[in-house]
Amino acid sequence: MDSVHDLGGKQGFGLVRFTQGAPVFHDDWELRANALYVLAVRRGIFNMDEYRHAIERMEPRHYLAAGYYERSLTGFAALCVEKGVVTREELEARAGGFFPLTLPLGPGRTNAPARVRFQPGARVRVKEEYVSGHVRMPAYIRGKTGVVVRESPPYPFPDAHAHGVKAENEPTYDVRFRAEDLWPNAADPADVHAAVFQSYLESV
Amino acid sequence: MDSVHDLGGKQGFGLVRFTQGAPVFHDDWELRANALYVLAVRRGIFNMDEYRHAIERMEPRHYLAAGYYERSLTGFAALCVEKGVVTREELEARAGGFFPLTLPLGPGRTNAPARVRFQPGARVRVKEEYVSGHVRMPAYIRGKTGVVVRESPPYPFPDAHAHGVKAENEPTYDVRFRAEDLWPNAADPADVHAAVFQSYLESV
Amino acid sequence: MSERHQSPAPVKARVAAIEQALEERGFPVAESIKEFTTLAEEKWIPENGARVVARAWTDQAFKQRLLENGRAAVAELDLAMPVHHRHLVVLENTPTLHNVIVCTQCSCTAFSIIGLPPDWYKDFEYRARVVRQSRTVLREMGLDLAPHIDIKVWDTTADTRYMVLPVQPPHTVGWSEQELAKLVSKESMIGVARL
Amino acid sequence: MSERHQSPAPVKARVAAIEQALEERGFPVAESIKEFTTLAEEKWIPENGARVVARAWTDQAFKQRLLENGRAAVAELDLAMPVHHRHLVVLENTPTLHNVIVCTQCSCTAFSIIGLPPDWYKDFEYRARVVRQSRTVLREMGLDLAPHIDIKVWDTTADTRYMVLPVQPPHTVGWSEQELAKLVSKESMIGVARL
Repeated sequence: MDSVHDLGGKQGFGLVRFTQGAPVFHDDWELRANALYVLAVRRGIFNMDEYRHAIERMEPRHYLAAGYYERSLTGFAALCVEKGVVTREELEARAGGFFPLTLPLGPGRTNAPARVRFQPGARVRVKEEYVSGHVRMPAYIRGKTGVVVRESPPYPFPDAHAHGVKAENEPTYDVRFRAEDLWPNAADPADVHAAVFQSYLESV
Repeated sequence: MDSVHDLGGKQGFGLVRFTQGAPVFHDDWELRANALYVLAVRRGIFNMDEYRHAIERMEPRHYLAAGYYERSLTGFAALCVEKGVVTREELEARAGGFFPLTLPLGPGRTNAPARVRFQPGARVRVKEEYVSGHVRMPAYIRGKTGVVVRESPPYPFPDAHAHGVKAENEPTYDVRFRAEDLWPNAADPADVHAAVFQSYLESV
Repeated sequence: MSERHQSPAPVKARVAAIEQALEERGFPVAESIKEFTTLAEEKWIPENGARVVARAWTDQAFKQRLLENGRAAVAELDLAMPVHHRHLVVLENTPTLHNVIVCTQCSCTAFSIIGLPPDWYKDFEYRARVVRQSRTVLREMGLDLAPHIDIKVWDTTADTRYMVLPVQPPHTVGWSEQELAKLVSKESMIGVARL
Repeated sequence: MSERHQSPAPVKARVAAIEQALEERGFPVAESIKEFTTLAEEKWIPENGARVVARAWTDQAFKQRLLENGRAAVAELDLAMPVHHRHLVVLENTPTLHNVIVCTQCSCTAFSIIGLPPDWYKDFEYRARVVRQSRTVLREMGLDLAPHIDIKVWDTTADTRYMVLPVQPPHTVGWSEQELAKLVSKESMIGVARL
């Protein structure tokens, strides 16, 4: 979905607040929230694609206001409610107030019916597709052309897997783009590599 | 700039909180903030393009967290500081705390050197341009093809006018796009009309 | 992360701070607020646009002039627009066409004609969604357009301004201009309602 | 507008709420938190990746295996990756090439090898900017790359994981694997530092 989570190449952000040896957690609740979602994944309550998409479905203002672990907590709690493990009412009663969750899940889609096997060196285009559900194609490569570097082991197709739709495994390709093609005259020259699912690609 | 302000077509937002006869202002400070920026524009402290761009330069988290009038206040105050009318220190001393302003102004650009005069009915493409400064081309029409409906009176080129760069007046074209072309398979069918500056357009 | 951000001073304190700073430098702050209040409450009101619509419904020649050059036509009714609004495009609804206005990048409107924009018009939901999901959003807002009615969305991406000319309700044919003007809401001139 | 939004319950109260709800349904919450704490603090640590790097610096054959199949090679050092990380791609820096890792859509990393991601890696600034302004962002972060060094940015858009293999500092040639491993920081394996 074309939402605020898809940050690659977005402008208006300031300096990275970088420190050497920066902490992973700032508070005990962050570690606990992380542990809880890991528990839920292990128990098979949801898979990683459902989890990522649940975070993407957060209300955009909340997504941007929340830190990483609050986003994790929100996606995790939303899925627990959607999967019938708990109710929102119970969570809000226990929390003593509003427990923001996410916008509802929409329909997913299956792997592309016809997919091309690419060889290293092949020029490929990322299809000009607008996917309203989960998609792992960052918007900055949509419609752009790159070169296949190698093929990775197959993964479940996330656009299906995040939506409870039957997901076939398919390869991802390491595709090399030029930053100057992605953002002409408005990027530092560099190679940008993305792992692109086969369903997102077409031959040039 | 490709920042969060450019909302057209973004997904993840919920229902419009619509009421009949909805208020324009919810509090006296909103009206006062609006009056102050109007005063500043009248006094020539800044122009409307500088004002719009100042709001776009707000830190993205602040932009999304703030309501309309807080965004207006922030852009207006940032320009008053940048133009040397007041200092941030004075504002913070008077406000008794942090007064968030905006990211610094970057370079602008001039009108396109070669521009085409289009006639109604002409098919035109919005150039695939990535403009890091102010631009009034919403990202959803970038690279897209539409049909010229009519020519409007000339306006100062905003990409220059917002940056203190010499801005020639140029026509804007009422360009008709199909929502199905802008977001294939992921939009309600409709005509979408935008007013597009001549510098942003090329012949098909 | 948000916890590493500083909390701003209350917004009222920030407004007061810049008010005082400008006042101290000799800007006519109090007068400007008073003047703006009058404009906002008494001048930039949807009753202006309603008069325009009622005139267009009852005077074919005016309607033609309005559709050709909105800015000049509204001046006939002593209605002014700010200098930077150089063009007013009037969008005529028909039984098979519906127009709706938005400003996706900020919240521009022909405020001196149709009134200052209501809160929802300035909200992210409306700005983000109505260009891409026009029929769905209008339905959610209470306007369920029949499938044979086409939609045109107008994004205010320059200083050209728009207003929608609604379809006159058939039962009001023959009413006076004054009576007709009372029917016309701000919502109908933005295009999120039909009359 | 924000003033029309409800304020959430404090985040700690929300974490406690779902903890209690799961506990009451028989989920092993306390054990899971304890186990995760051990993993986070003792197992998923950059010392793992540092051992991999030191081995690669001192053992050409291992380095070749590592570059060919990272997941299999790190297993030789008894390092495991989660099942869904099906591929570890090791990115070799050279005197004229610098690699840097990001996840623009969430914050994926090879956390069992290079350690859990630090705060700035998960922040919007890094996610948004490093793909588009790589050299500028690295310079702001203290890594001012000479113009002859090319940059490759790796966006973690699938469950393939990446780690950077830094250039061995010339003065450390001949050091023991243990000594070398102490040089290797998490930052250097993400690619925001050179050693």
